[in-house]
Amino acid sequence: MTVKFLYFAWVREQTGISEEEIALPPEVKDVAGLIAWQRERGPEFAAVFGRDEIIRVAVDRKHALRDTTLDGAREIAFFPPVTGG
Amino acid sequence: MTVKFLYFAWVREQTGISEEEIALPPEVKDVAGLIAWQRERGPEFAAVFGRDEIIRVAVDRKHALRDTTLDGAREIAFFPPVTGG
Amino acid sequence: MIRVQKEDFDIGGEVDALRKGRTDIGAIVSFTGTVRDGGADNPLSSMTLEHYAGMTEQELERIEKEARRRWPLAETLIIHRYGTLRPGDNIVLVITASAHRQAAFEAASFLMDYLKTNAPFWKKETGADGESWVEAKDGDDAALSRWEAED
Amino acid sequence: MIRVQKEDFDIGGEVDALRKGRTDIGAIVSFTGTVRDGGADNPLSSMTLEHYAGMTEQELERIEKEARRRWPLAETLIIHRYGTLRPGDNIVLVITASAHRQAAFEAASFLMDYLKTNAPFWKKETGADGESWVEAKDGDDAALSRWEAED
Repeated sequence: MTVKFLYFAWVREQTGISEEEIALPPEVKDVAGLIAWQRERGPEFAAVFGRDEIIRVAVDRKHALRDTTLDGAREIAFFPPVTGG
Repeated sequence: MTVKFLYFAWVREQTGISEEEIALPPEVKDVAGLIAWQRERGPEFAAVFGRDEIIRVAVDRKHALRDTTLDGAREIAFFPPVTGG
Repeated sequence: MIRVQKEDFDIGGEVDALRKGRTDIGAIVSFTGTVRDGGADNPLSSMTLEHYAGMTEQELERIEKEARRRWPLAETLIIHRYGTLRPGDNIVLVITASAHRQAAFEAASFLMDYLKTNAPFWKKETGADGESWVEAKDGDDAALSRWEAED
Repeated sequence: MIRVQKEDFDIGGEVDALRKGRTDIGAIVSFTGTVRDGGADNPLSSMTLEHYAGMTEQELERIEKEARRRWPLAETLIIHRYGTLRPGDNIVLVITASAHRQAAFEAASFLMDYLKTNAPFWKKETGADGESWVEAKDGDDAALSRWEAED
């Protein structure tokens, strides 16, 4: 079972990915675990996801917190704080 | 030296006057004194100016308080609380 | 800028005129006050606004000046109508433009609160039971008091 | 009602459509956010708004619903643009209509504060020094916190 990952703004630019399908390892259970896992994917990912305090995550199109579960998630998005309006 | 009196809204309707020229007696020195003086001008005036708490006065087109002086006043207006907007 | 007029106004046209050619404005707030019907219990056929010509203009200018003293505003506009209006008609338009949204919102709200309690207008309603003068609301004085701590 | 679009919007036309035929509205507030030039020190040639299609609509609907839960609103409208815009261009329009002015003012201000901190849009500016992503403002979180005591 794969999950769709989406990246926006400079998170997209710095990882070089806008969209991908990922098979999440079963030990990644929540947003905090997911960010730790992303940091291990290479130097660009380590740089972006090392900025833990500034990375925002949405799970299935809802703003998520660090302890939000990934159980049943289909679409996960990574982005900086929003700046619309 | 006369002063122009103006009346608005139900103060105008109940006194039956929209505008008049009045020679103010010298003992009427402030707004409180003027309201007391107006009360003596007949039954309609007694009824209107007896509602002391609800009568507003402008002296030379500025909102006045009860202790505002009439010294040098050219135009005095009487009206209920405003209800625009 | 202030205007006191019998004629209707065009909200979009006024906003356009006020911002035309400017790139220093980030936020524009408009407030439009309209004649509200009282509903089935209190149907309104018309409303007549009387005002104190001469003092009205002076008060609106004073209120506008006070708002511009308190907030960094690029532009302000107040238009108030008088005469006979029907349900749904426009009564008043306030527009504020600023670099930032909070100044624009607060100034527009302030202008309306001050206008409601200080501009010499009086409303008379004509409904099913004949004519009656609208009474001032205590809520308007309360709204005004929000700004007085800042005086 | 919410709309997310590339196209410009017409403030007056939107206000007219929203109030058309209604006599139960007494107060209409519009907020328009526009692209502001940074002035001589920081001239802006354009701004590009990226958004998270799908989540944006869902967030705007959630925010609108929350405003309608908190205030008695006759109508609400949120339009947010995306794509490339120039100084002076419209970005966002919020309109609130209510029987009373305080509800309309507060709800419009609330909608903007929530939208600023929750709707998934990101601005990239192109200026004299090239491109840069706009950083979120602490002031926006502070503005939001005004409403949280009421949750």
